[in-house]
Amino acid sequence: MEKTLKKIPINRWIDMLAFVFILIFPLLGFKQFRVDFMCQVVAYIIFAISLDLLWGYTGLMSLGHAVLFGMGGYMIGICFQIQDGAPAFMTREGINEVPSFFLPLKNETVAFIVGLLLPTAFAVFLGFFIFKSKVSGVFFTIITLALAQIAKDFVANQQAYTNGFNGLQGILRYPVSGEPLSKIAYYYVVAAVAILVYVFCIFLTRSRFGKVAVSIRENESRVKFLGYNPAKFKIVIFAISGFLAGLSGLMYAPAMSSITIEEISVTASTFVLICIAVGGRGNLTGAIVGTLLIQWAKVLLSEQCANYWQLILGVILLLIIFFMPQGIIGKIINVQYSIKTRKSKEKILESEENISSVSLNNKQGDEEYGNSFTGG
Amino acid sequence: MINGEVIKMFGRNNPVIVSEEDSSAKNMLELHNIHVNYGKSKIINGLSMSVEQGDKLVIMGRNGVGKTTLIKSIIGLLPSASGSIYFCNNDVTKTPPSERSAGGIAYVPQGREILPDFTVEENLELGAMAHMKGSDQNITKRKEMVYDYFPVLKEHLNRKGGVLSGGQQQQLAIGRALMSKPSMILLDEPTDGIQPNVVADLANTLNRIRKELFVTVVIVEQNLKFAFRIAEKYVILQKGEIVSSGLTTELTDDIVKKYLSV
Amino acid sequence: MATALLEVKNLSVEFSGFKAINNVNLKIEEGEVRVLIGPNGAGKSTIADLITGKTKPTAGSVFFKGVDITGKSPDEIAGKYKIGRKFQGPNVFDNMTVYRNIEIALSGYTTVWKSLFYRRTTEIKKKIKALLEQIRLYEIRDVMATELSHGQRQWLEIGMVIAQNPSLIILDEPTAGMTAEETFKTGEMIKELLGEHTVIVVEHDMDFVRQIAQTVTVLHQGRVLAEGTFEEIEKDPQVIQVYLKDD
Amino acid sequence: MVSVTSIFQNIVSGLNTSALLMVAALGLVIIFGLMGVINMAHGELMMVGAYVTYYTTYVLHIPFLFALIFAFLVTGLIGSLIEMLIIKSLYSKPTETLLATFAVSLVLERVVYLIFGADTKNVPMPIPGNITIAGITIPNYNVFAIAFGILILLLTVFIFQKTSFGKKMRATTQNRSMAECLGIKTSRVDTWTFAYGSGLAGIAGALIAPTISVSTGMGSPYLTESFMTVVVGGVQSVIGTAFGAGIVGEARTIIGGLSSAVTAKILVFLIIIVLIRIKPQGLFAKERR
Repeated sequence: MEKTLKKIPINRWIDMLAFVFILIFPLLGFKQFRVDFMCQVVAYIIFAISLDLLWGYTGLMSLGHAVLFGMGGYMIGICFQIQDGAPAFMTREGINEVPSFFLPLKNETVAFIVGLLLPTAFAVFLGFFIFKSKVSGVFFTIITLALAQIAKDFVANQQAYTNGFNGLQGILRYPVSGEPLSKIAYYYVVAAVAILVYVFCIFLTRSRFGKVAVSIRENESRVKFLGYNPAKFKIVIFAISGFLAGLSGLMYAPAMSSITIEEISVTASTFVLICIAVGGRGNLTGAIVGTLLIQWAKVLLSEQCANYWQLILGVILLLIIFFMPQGIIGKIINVQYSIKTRKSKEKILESEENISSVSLNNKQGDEEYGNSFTGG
Repeated sequence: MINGEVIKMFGRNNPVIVSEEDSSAKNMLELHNIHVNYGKSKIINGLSMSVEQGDKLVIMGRNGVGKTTLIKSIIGLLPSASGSIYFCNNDVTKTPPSERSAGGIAYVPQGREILPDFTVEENLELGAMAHMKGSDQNITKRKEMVYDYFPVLKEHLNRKGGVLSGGQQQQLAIGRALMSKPSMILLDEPTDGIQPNVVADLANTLNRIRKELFVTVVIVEQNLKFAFRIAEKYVILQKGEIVSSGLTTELTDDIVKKYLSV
Repeated sequence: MATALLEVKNLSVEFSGFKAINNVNLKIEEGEVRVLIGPNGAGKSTIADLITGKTKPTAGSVFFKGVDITGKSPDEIAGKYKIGRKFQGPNVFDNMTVYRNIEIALSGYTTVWKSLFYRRTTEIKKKIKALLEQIRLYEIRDVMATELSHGQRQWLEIGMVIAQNPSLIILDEPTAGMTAEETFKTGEMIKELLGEHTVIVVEHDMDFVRQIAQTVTVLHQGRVLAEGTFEEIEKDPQVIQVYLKDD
Repeated sequence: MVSVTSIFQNIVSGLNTSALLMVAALGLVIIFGLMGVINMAHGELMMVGAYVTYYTTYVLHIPFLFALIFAFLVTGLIGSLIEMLIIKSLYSKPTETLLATFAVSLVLERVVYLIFGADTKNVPMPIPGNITIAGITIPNYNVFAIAFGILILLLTVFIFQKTSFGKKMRATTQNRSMAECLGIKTSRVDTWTFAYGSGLAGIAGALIAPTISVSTGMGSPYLTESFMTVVVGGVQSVIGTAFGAGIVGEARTIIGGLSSAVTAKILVFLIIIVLIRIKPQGLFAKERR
């Protein structure tokens, strides 16, 4: 195995750097609210990785991914709301007893598991309908767009069950033996989960399964003629992506100690798209670095010029699309690729020269060349 | 029309009295060492050719040698990777098809590409629409001119293009090309999928058009008999290069056997 | 007489009124090299589409090793029945390296489950290396497919079809857009294939057909016009007439 | 038991929703259906139309009808700029077009915010009062909106079928290379088509403005609505979109009347998912060979 250090792609080094930065961040003496925000950003990294699997690797652009994220968040949110009987927003609506279908959520682990399985099941349901039909990719994007809009309206409308516009507050950081985890402890829990998800996705994307996903993105019709059923692969990828999105919601809500409809809307879904587009899609690193850059830019910019930051974000996105379509990390990977293959590309040019040179001289001798062959 | 002396039938901006004999042999179309690729495959590699005003040229060769690609590069649908194309002495290498059409090149593609949802009349008007500065009256005169060559079109003016037979679509496509009063007309395999009897009077009509409208004709065709009745000069392509050219009268049987037959 | 490897029985397909394939019968024996020729629009590629399941026929049926595979999905025909297809314009995975294009085409790991637990064993590596050498792309195996020359992309796709180790290979105009030299090399490559696989080649280039053909089937307007050795076809008046179109 | 009149009441008010939805979707079917461009800024163009109407009617006191035309011209101009500067170089890249138009929506929203400020604006109701026929009361404005919607539909069909621009536009969308060979400058046709689609979005925004409180964030729900209508109606057909608007609008109002607007939206969403499986090209699309 000549897996020398030089062979490791450059972006994996950047991943390690990013995770080291995340791990030492609380020790760098930043104010607590900065550390709290970084905790949310790390949860968002898991969310961005889940969408990169779907969009970056498999080419399925979802504009409603935040709905799956929200399913995770709301499950754990409801869990902590119903710990001691019907919460205020229910009693106000005249529901004094916790509805039966919410009862199982009272138990933290059950809520966590439901927060993972619900988005996965929903992804399989949606995937079954869309991927099995002969419909082009753009319809998937439109359906998920509609999904995000309707989910937001639905949750906002169910005042009695989801506390509507003001969302669910008081989400604790997974109390173990009675006491919720300290902020710093929870920070490292989220960081650990993020690293685990990252390692899992490295395995997934390097496996043949991941390569099939990439080939589906590159040329889905061709893949069928190699014996693969792309619909099955896409449903499984969408399910995994849904699972991880649910997980990121389950990590995010306690870090934020609340979850509102803003976090599951079209804006939230498209915001994570921008993070991946700026970072670069289809290599995981882009999702990590993109989320770190854009989330922090959003916070720092909106502190300085609250009204302008969205304008600046729009302009940045336009610049990236026109001048760096494959994103920051994509650009770096391309540079490494062209260095690495410079040698073998010379071989192509050489082989091309000798091909054309050969065909040059054989052009003069076209006659004898032709006959000598048919005789054989 | 006095034999040998053609007065432009309808006033193009400068009425020109031209007699066939002394038509200056200036080259209407010149291709200098053009290379045309389709994706990564090099279809036309280093082809040079020139077509004079009033020429009747047929481009021949087996399937897949690059005939259609060559025509498409002349009208501008396919960019030439290198080399240059001159039409009436101005460089059109980089100009889009719409400008070349305005310059006087008309194109009848393989398969005719009639717009199915448009009626016969609308298809014809489309041919002139981008060339009309004048009033409607001018369009009707042109349509009359086309009906004179293709009377069958007049009977089906309001039928949708999509429901016409192959032969009728062919006549509509040529009529549509004439609506822009071109000085050069490119036809890509006009006899493809047309019954033999229609092919015969297509040849006569094309000859009439050439004589009366003084249009230079460049035609891609594999039907030898049809080609001989239309063209005076020929060019044979193989693997994207010209392997033989000259007057159609000089086209010997073994050239046909070598480059055209199965 | 053993059942033919592939048998097409009165196959037809109609696209909104136009009969692209009109009652075609074909019989291909194991190990044979059959070349389909015919002028443009004769239906050569449509036949390939019908066999590989890309298009569904309106009448007739396709039998492979005696089993009726008419109308089955492309991935089942390719995966279960092992029919490999090379498309006209090279149809490869652009932003994947040459090595990965071949590896993804390897047969036997096409279900989700198997693809998760596939290991690139040394035995597989040897197989891929041999294949890459056969298609003369071993030195540039880590270059992206987009950067290859046209001829090399055609060879890459031929390599991908071989990697599927199919029992029947369908090559759709493998020499389209190639220089004379590349065409000759492709002919050599395909002749190397002939031993282990049955090959159907859809082709225009007559020199190339002469180079590889055993039996030739001539199609014209969706019908089989003639069938026989290349010499017979060359002299057949009907074929010459169709090709010179002086009907 | 729900009385008959209240059912009719629902149907009639459904007409109003359908009319507004149709004008919004018409702009989208031209840009997305015919040009194949996924325009994420469609909602924001409607928002701009609404603000232009607010400015012209409330501030400049220009009559509402002229305000509508003005909204059409302003959003049409913005549309042509977007097309020329951004869309034109991204035609072969659907993902980049979607992201670029999303960026445009962010920019448009913020620019209008910076000009008009954060507070919501109210466009004075141009045609107050209502009339009652056989027990059903219809606001006069709704009658105007429905009539104007139908006028816009007929105008669009007329332009497409009869005018030379319309023919060039249809030729370009049906066979771009042939249109180019006939001398039609397809890149200029694209700019005009995109501008016309954007202008329609502006008019839709203007029509909706008096009925709601105009805010910079009002755009995005209409983006989804318009896409749903176009998908139901048929991606390639203008008439199909009109029917699509009718169905989605009526379904929303009637079911909304019975239970809640959200359940109506969910039902329409489920219809679309099933529809995609059976008839991907929409209910009314012409069978395109």
